[in-house]
Amino acid sequence: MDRADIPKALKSPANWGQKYSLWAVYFCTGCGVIEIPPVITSRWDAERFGVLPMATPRQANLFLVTGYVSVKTLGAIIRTYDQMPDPKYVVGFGSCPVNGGMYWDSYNTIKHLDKYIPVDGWIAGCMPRPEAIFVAVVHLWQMIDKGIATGYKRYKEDYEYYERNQREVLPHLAKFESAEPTAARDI
Amino acid sequence: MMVKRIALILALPVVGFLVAVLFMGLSRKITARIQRRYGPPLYQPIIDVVKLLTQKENISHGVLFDFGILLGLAGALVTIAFIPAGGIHPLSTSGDFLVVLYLMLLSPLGLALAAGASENPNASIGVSRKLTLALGYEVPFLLAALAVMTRFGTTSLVEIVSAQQSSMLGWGAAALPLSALATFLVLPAMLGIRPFDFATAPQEIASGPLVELGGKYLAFAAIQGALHTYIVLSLFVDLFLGGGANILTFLAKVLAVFFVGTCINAVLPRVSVAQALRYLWKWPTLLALAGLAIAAVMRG
Amino acid sequence: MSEENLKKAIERDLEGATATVQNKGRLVAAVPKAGAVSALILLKAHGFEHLSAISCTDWLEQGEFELVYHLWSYTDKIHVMLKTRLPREAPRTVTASPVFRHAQTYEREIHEMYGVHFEGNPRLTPFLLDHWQGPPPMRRDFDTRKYVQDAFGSTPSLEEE
Amino acid sequence: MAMETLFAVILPAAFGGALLVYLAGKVSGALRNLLAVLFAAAPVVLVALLHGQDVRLGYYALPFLQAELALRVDALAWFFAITVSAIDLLAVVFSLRYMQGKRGLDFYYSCMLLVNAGMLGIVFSADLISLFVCWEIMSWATYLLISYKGGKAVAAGLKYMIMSTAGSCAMLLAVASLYATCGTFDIAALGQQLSGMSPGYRLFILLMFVLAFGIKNAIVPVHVWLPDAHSEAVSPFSAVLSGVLVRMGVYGLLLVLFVMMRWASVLRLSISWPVDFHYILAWVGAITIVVPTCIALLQDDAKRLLAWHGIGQGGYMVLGIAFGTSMGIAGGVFHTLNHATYIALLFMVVGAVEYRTGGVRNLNELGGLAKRMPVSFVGGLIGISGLIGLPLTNGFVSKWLIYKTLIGEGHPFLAFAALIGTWLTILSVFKLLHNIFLGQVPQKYAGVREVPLSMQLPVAVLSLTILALGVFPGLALRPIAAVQSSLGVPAIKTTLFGVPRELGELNTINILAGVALSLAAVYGLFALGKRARRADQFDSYGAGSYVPTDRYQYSAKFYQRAYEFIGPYVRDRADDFYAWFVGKAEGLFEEVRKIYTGNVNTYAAYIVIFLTLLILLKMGGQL
Repeated sequence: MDRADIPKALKSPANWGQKYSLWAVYFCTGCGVIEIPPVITSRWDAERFGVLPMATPRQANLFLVTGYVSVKTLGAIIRTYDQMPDPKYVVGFGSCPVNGGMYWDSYNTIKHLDKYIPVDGWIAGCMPRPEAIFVAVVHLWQMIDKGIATGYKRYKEDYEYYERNQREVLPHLAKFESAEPTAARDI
Repeated sequence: MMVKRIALILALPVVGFLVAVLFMGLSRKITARIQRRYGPPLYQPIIDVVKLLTQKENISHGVLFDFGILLGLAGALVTIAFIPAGGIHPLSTSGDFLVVLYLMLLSPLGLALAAGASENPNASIGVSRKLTLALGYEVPFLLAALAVMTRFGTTSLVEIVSAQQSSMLGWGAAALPLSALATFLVLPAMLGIRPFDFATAPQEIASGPLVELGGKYLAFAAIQGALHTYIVLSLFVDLFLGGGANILTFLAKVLAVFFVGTCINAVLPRVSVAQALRYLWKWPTLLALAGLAIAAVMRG
Repeated sequence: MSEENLKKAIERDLEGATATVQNKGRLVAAVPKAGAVSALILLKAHGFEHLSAISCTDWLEQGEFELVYHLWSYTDKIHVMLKTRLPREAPRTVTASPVFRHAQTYEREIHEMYGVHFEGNPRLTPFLLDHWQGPPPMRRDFDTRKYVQDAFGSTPSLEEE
Repeated sequence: MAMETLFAVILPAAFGGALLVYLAGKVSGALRNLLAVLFAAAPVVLVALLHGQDVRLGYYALPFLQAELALRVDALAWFFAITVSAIDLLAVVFSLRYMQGKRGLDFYYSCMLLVNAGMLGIVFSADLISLFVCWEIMSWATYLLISYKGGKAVAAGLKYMIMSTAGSCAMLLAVASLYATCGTFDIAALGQQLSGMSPGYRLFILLMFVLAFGIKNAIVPVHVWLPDAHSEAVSPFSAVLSGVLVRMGVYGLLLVLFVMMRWASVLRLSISWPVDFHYILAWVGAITIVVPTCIALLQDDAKRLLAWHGIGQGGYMVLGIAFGTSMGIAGGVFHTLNHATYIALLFMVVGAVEYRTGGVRNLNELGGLAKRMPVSFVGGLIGISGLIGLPLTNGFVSKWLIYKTLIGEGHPFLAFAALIGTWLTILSVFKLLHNIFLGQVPQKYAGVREVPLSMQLPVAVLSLTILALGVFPGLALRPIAAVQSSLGVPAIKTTLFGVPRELGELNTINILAGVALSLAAVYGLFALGKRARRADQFDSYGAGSYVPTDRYQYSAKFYQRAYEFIGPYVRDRADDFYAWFVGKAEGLFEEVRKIYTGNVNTYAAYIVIFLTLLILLKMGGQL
């Protein structure tokens, strides 16, 4: 952090804190998770950027969705995302979360991850190398600075849209069993 | 005089807090360097704590959950005020080593209450592992502490420290080599660092008692952990390394012991609860028993 | 036991069975549906104690499913592919789990993916798919694109085509 | 003059009360309850008024032994009397609602008051006869109350009765031999005469009394009756039983070691032994701390766990008294008072949980009751912190005094046994609190509500006393200093907040200020952060899956790894020895029974043989 950052840090410590201490949920969602170990260990060392893998969603504010998302995994992703405290950021790896990628016509993979949970950023490449992941982290910093990494706000504001999509694909989820589709249920 | 004493009383926890935050950053830097990587900047813990405190949403499991976290941190702060650091020992006349031993119970009890109230099996398993480990390392540590008290004939930390000021040979480690070695062998267990960090193991039990802690709760738990490290290290320095004439030599010694502790932590794998108990009750306990026997005979 | 006399043994003992040696260490045997389990018992007796997989192929044009039992013998180093044919409408056959216990899981997967009912298999319950309501998805007459259209809503890349 | 009549009224009121309550029970339940509370409260008020008095009252002159039975109240008697009557009053108040609807309540309440009267009798008796009589009344009333529930309780009561009678016989033997040698029963008079006796005889008397009082105080070799008695007895009586009744043994030890034998003569006993007597007593106390607390760690039944802790804590008192230094005795006696408060509190908390969950005590089934029973939870939390000895609770001050003595006297290994006892207590007692109050509420107990007010009152009163005595130990240490001077031991110098500087560094108000200040500072920082959203017990981390509704978090076999290490070493060998001994004895008596063959002429033959033997013996004498 060079001297230029100090005034910015003093102006809004919350952003400064969020930027340089992104704690990622260590939750292996898809095929891209094989990229995470080299990222966090000696060869590429994500800790330089303040990125640490954390055991539970309660402790994390970054969620890396690595690769395709199957219907069964989407249930766990939604559960984990709900349990993460605000502010939280989601980054999708590769093209599969964007539009289904090469599984575009498969019967059990999700086509648009963005319909179910808000995604702040995408990394191209099937699967992106650690350098690409660090570029994404730096981009996320800039987005946080500009205040446009507001996926969690979108999720809160039009939660009804997200809930309808989630209910459409996973009607049996325990989350929906108790609650009927209310408009603005506080999550 | 009164104002100076109150200032000192307040100064000690603040010094402890700053040293603890420095230690958190230092340990991550040293571990990174040992693993041939750069590691985060030294002030990374400050960034983490600021992020956690300014979180926009905190999740609590009830009043007991909050009270447990508060008691944890408060217990650690109070204990620091009673441990002489270098020349500063404002509250030592109202609490000797026995009081400090029992005050050290407050913060683990607080964390255990919070973990119990968080209604998660991982937390309960973490607490039971932490208490079993505490039973494990308490046997040799108490034997060593009694050896020091018997050898210097007092239970007051200030007198123990002043008795060691004469010279390097006067140190507790020189007078009671076996007890000092036993306590050093048991230090990683008391600090809760690898190879004895199975109580908060992220892989096995999703970081044990910390599983439901997020936002400001996690910040408080992290600070409490760092303060606990400072407490244990300052006790070790006071008992065996002469406690330092002024605050700087004291902190230097604490830093040295911390550095060795972190190196051990960085290279050793995690042991299981049974292995830990088997180790803690074998060599360190034998050494501490021998040290105590010698101290008792020499005093008698 | 070399491939040739194994071929002769199969054709001699199992009625209606034809066996061909494809090359060194690889033998294909075709058996009518009724004789499949007895063929498994015979081969297991001949030292083929490893059933590595049961695969099912969908011959839509001939209106038949083909079950292939892949057996391997550690001593003779031979891979036997035992093939049987089932009708596509309401396919039913006898389970192989009494001979090879772990065949139960293979049959469970084939039941979920193709809809083949294995008589005597205790666990023909949903296996990999999560609360699946649609028809068995691996059957070739299952139109995945239409299913994706209904399940996941509009997919722009499909429209351009 | 008023003090005389006041003192004269206490015992008749207590004994009369027991009878009256039984009769009132025939009339109406409410009247009986009211009278029970009244006759439990009367002694408390009367004893409180007697503070600082030194009255001696001869109440009955024995016609045949020209001895006079007398009662006396001095600092020692007053200290134990106020503890006994206070705890008994709280237990009676607790049992008003706890016992509602159970059968035989007249019998229960009268026995409770009888036990109370018996204990007051022991404490006030000035001579050994009335001491022994009240001791027997207390033992028998306890037997009746232990076996009140029937079934297994009767067996537990029987086991208690056998050991208690053995103790009483030992005491009777000592009293008789004392009368034979010194010619008087009066305790104070015995004090002068006994110091002149030979060491051997004094040792015999000491052993007999220590055995009698040791059985009641459950020191290690003779503790086997206590776990069964406590877990089978009704909760309010368990509180009285383990709180004060068992501590009559400590009162007896104090009486014998300091009043009758005078501490100097106890020290001079060492001539005939390699190691002096009180050192052995100290080691017995140390073993009484460690082994029962280890066994307590393995228990899964809440009341048995507390019972084993009752034995363990008894070791601290014996350890404190065994060295006879002013700080040691102060620690031991103060620990008796502290133990009475927090073990009674914990038994009442477990009773409250039992009352609400329909008699469930198994630690592996309960869970998460803190939200539904907040007062009981806070009482339990303060109780266990007292038992552990956290700073700001009274248990800490008494343990501090005992450790200071042990280290000052140069017995580090004894101090180690006491210290490691604390850590074992922490583990087992946290299991008790965690398995009952923390964690998820099982479906079965979701509907549990807080206990009625009359059961919450004793819990609240005891919790406040623990904290008050913890922060102001001077409140209890001043009467204890008076006790020490009445025992003829140098009294401990004490300030309101601990011990003056020359004795040691303990100032509880500074500790309180430190804790309060840091809690306030930490709460300030906590309040700065955003207010937390409340999550219910199903909104918990389940590795991506939803928490199952039946039971997600429960804890059975809480310290499995520690059990495997400690388990094999701490089987209750004393109990096994007694069981083996009983087995062998039955075999022997079986043989003896064979003499009674059942037909008459064998009996005639026996008489003839016996007579010839007598004659031969007589003639032999003259030959």
